[in-house]
Amino acid sequence: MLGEGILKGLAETARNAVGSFVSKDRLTTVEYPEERLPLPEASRNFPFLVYDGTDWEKGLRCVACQICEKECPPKCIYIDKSKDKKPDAFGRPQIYPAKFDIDISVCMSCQICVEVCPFEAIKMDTQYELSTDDRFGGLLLDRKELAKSNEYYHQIHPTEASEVDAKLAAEKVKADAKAKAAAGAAAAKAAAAAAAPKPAEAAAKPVVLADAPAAKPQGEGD
Amino acid sequence: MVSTLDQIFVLLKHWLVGLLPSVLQPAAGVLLSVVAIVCVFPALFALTVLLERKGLGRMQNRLGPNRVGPFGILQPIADAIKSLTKEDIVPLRADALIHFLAPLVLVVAVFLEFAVVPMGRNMVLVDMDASLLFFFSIGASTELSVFMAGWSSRNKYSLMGAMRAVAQMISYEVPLLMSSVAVVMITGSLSLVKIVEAQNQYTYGLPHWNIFTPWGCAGFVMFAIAATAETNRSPFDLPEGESELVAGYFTEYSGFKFALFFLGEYLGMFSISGLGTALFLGGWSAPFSFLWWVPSWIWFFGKVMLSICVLIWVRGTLPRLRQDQLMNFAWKFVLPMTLLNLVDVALWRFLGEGWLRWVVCSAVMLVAYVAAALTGLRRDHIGPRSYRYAE
Amino acid sequence: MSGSLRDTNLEGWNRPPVIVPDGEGELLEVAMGPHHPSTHGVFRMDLALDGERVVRLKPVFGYLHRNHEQIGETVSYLAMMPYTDRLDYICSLTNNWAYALAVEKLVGQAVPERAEYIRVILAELTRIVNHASAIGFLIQEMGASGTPLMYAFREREKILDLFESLTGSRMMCNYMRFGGCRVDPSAAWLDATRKVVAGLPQFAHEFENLLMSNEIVMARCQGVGKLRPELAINAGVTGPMLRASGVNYDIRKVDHYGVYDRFKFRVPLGDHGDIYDRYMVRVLEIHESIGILEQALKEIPGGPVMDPKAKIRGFRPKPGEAYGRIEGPKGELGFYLISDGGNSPYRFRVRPPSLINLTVLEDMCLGHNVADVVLIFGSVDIVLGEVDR
Amino acid sequence: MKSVEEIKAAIEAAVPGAGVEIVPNPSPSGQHSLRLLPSHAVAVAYFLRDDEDLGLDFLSNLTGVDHLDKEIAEKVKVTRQVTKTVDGVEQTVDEVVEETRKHMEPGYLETVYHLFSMAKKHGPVVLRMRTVNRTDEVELPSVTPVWRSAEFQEREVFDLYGVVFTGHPDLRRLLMWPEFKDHPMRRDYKEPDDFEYEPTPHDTVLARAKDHKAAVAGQEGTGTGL
Repeated sequence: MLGEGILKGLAETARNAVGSFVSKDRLTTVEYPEERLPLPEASRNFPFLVYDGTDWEKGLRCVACQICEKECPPKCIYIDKSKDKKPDAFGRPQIYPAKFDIDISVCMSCQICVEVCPFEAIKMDTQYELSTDDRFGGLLLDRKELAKSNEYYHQIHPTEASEVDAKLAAEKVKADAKAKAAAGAAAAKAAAAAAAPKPAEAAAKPVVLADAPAAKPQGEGD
Repeated sequence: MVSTLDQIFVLLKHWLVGLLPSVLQPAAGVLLSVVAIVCVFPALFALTVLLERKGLGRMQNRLGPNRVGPFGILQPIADAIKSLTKEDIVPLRADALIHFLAPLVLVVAVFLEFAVVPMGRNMVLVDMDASLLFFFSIGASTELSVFMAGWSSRNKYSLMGAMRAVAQMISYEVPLLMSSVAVVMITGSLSLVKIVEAQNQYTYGLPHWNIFTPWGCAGFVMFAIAATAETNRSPFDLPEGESELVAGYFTEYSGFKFALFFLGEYLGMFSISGLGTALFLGGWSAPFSFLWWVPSWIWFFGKVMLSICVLIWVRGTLPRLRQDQLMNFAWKFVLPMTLLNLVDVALWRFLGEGWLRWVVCSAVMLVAYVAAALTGLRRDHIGPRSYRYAE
Repeated sequence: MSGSLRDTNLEGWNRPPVIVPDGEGELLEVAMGPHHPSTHGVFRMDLALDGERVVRLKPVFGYLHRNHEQIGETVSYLAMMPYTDRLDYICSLTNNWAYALAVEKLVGQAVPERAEYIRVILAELTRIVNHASAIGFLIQEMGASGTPLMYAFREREKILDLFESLTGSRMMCNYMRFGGCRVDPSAAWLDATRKVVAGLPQFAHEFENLLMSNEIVMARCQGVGKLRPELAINAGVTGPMLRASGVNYDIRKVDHYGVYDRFKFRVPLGDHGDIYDRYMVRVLEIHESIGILEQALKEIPGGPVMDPKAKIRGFRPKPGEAYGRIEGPKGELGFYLISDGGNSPYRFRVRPPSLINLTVLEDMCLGHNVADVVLIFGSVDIVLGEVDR
Repeated sequence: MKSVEEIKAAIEAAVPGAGVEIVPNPSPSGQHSLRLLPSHAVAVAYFLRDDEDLGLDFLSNLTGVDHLDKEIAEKVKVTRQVTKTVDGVEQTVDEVVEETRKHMEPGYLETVYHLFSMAKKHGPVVLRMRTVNRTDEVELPSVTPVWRSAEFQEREVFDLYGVVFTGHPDLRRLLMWPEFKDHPMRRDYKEPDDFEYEPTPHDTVLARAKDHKAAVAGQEGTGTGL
């Protein structure tokens, strides 16, 4: 019958108009600045660099292996390797990024950098209110702006962060055991040779071991 | 007290005019009414735009404008400021004079229509004998402005929009007129004041509105369809169909001129709702006799706003027709139905008082409607379909 | 219809007919787009009109061209995955899947069962999102001031919330990997999905109430923009548009990729090939997708989501080539990859359903009104990100 | 679904002199392809479309591939006459020497077609065609008269690779604008550096931007001088 479908449609809109006053389901507006949706834990926006401890410069996990720079699809990461080594949060001397810039005006939030990072050094942030009136400099974040503490990481992605911490701890235990074994072997060797081992050598050896995984994937990623 | 409240605007006007010397009194009286109309209806326009945006929002499960002022009630003011301060762009090759005149022609014509619409007891600017005729002749001149706008813009979309608008408005003017003629036949007068007064009677507390008769009901539906088309409202908003013609005939208008077009369109909606109210909904008369004490102008504006709400509701639901379907609908369905309605009115008068005329008149219209609808759909092979599936 | 239709007979029925305008008047040439309200982005149609009747229509592309395929040849295989999100930005997950499938074919990578189920779930959710918004946009173009679109988007929000809580992003999901999926959905996520899916039939019912029997929709859509099945096949039209013309070809059924052969679902077919059929086929496909989702959510097995042998870093396939395709919501989405053993593909090609479905746009539009052109174009359901690449 | 060899035999039976060649594909996908001679391609295409058994009515994907001129170094065994002193006697002896010879293998543009059958629901059959070189002899026959779906895809290949399809009804650029000169998907394509300059720490971008600015400034200088 002519008009029946039109009336049905009118009834539907009327139901929705009335429903919008009663049911939350039919009023989906979120009044943004006053009201915010809770972000799911997996939510991601732009990357940041994780540091351990309190001093961001010292605690950066990044060892400037440049894998993320190579894998980044839009090529928005710029890294300069340091010439020297500095002790990291655990006191092991590491190469560190002398420059680590991310141009978040280019970044497409894909988290490929997070996936390829072998050191759990780069993670995705959930900050989204980043607008700035400085078009050129404002969206180019340097390593100071990128560095966020591990506590912050725990705050935004608790499950993932604890997994990462457990993994790192396991790795550390392994590395320590290896270092200990190496040191023990060295000490035994030294004892056998009855020569006093130089303390610097003993310290340097485990570092080489710890560096090994850094060198390997880098070669692979080329 | 009740009658004072009812006549408050009339008394106010008389008191104000009485302050002036008697030579100036006639002119001042007219001027005062004009000022009232020019102030009240744009204010109503602002309110309606807000209502429309809010209402559409609610129908679409969102809030609508709510940022300017509490609940967004100052939104129209913000819109007005915006349109006033926007750059007025005239296309380089446009006919600048006509481009400038077009919105003015529209707004002036639409304001003139209000002169004859009775907005309450004794509240009509000019109570002329042929006020219905006046209304339609003035209303026809809005086509001119639409075509001026479309032609002078030198834009293909504007031109196509204007062509559509003119074709549509001319086509729907005929059924609009025909459905009004039915009322004239019953009342025997072209004066809107007389038409309203004829409906202001009650039997068992129920009013004698024209819509409560078979011919009046059918006539009102036809009138509503034609009026919607006449004011270019959805689902007949082809002239400005934004998905096809960008903005139709006012594509090249910006700033205040655009606002004037917008204003003209909404005022046209008010005036035609006012006319429909006067013709079919009893104008300013109360719906039940025991509500006689409510001021007449409240009833009038209430009914106008109610019909506006229905228009908004329809706009939020229906997609628009195509040009040829629109014309077919006008000439092949609405016009024959209005003509039949005239026969129906004649029958109504001829059969005299009694239940027989109710049955006969209703049956005539219903049968005609069903037959026309079914044959129309069958002719175009339109209808629900069933679908097959492959495993 | 006035004016005469004549076939130029360039290889028989294979070319659009030429319409000879009647009367003496000049043709009105209108460039519809690139900034026109209903061209879904920056698309242009050069129309020649006789009155309001279309006598010629030439689509003009390239306003969103960014040489996607060349980007694919310069970045690594993995780094291309987020770029595929941006092809058809409404259905990023199916794009992910098509690309992952092509690469998996190239290297012979197996995918764990659980990952296949997750892929099916996400792809069907994407299909619902796409079809609902496509219908919404279609009716919007018909002039319904956005009400159906808003209802579609209301439901889409719920699905996008699911995507966000699983993949981290609402639209640019970047979720599938070669040999599985990136993260394992938790039981809570699956429960949430079950809840959303349980609410979908009601939405579909409401949506149909609003539109399906509406006389204006029927009058506007039925008998407009007809596409003959022979032409549809010959012109490589795929997806709902092909099935609306009555051709039973659904790659989910033909290729049995993923685990689609484990689910019971039917393929709706139209008989007229007009706008209404295209619209209705989409509506019916929403129902079928809901059915698939219910089955997949019931049967989803445990296990890993990523093949442990799959490589993330330093992914270098052996020389060779592969063409992988899936039934995307818009049609056959294919990726053609040639590897020369290097870090990035030697040739990276996207087979865009949106672009190829537009081949027949002129054939469908000739002789109709401008208003119909907008509708026919809307019923093709394209996304410019994929057309122009 | 017939194997590639069977299809090759069928084509050769139907179109004499078609000269079909099987191009093996070492990837696990196992999608081997058939290389056609451009001169017989349209006839073969009609055969593939209309053949009862094959019924490849659906050309899904058509694309181009660019193969650059390659310098091929191959080791060739050469017999040479060498004068040698053997046992104090000077003799002329034939000696086999391995020698690397370098020669330029001319590059070519290749088109790849993926055919499926909607009626029989099988596929893909992959076809390939090559141009003679990359510069002047880049004509290939158009298959648009056979499969309409080639219409835009051939235009795209023409636009991005520069393959000229003879017999295409409307061969224009598809994605780039008509005045554009180069073919951007070719592997030796150099991006123009007339992009909007923005300060970024990416040195190569900066350097190119600077060069471009200098070049533009130089041109403008000469322009005003004239």
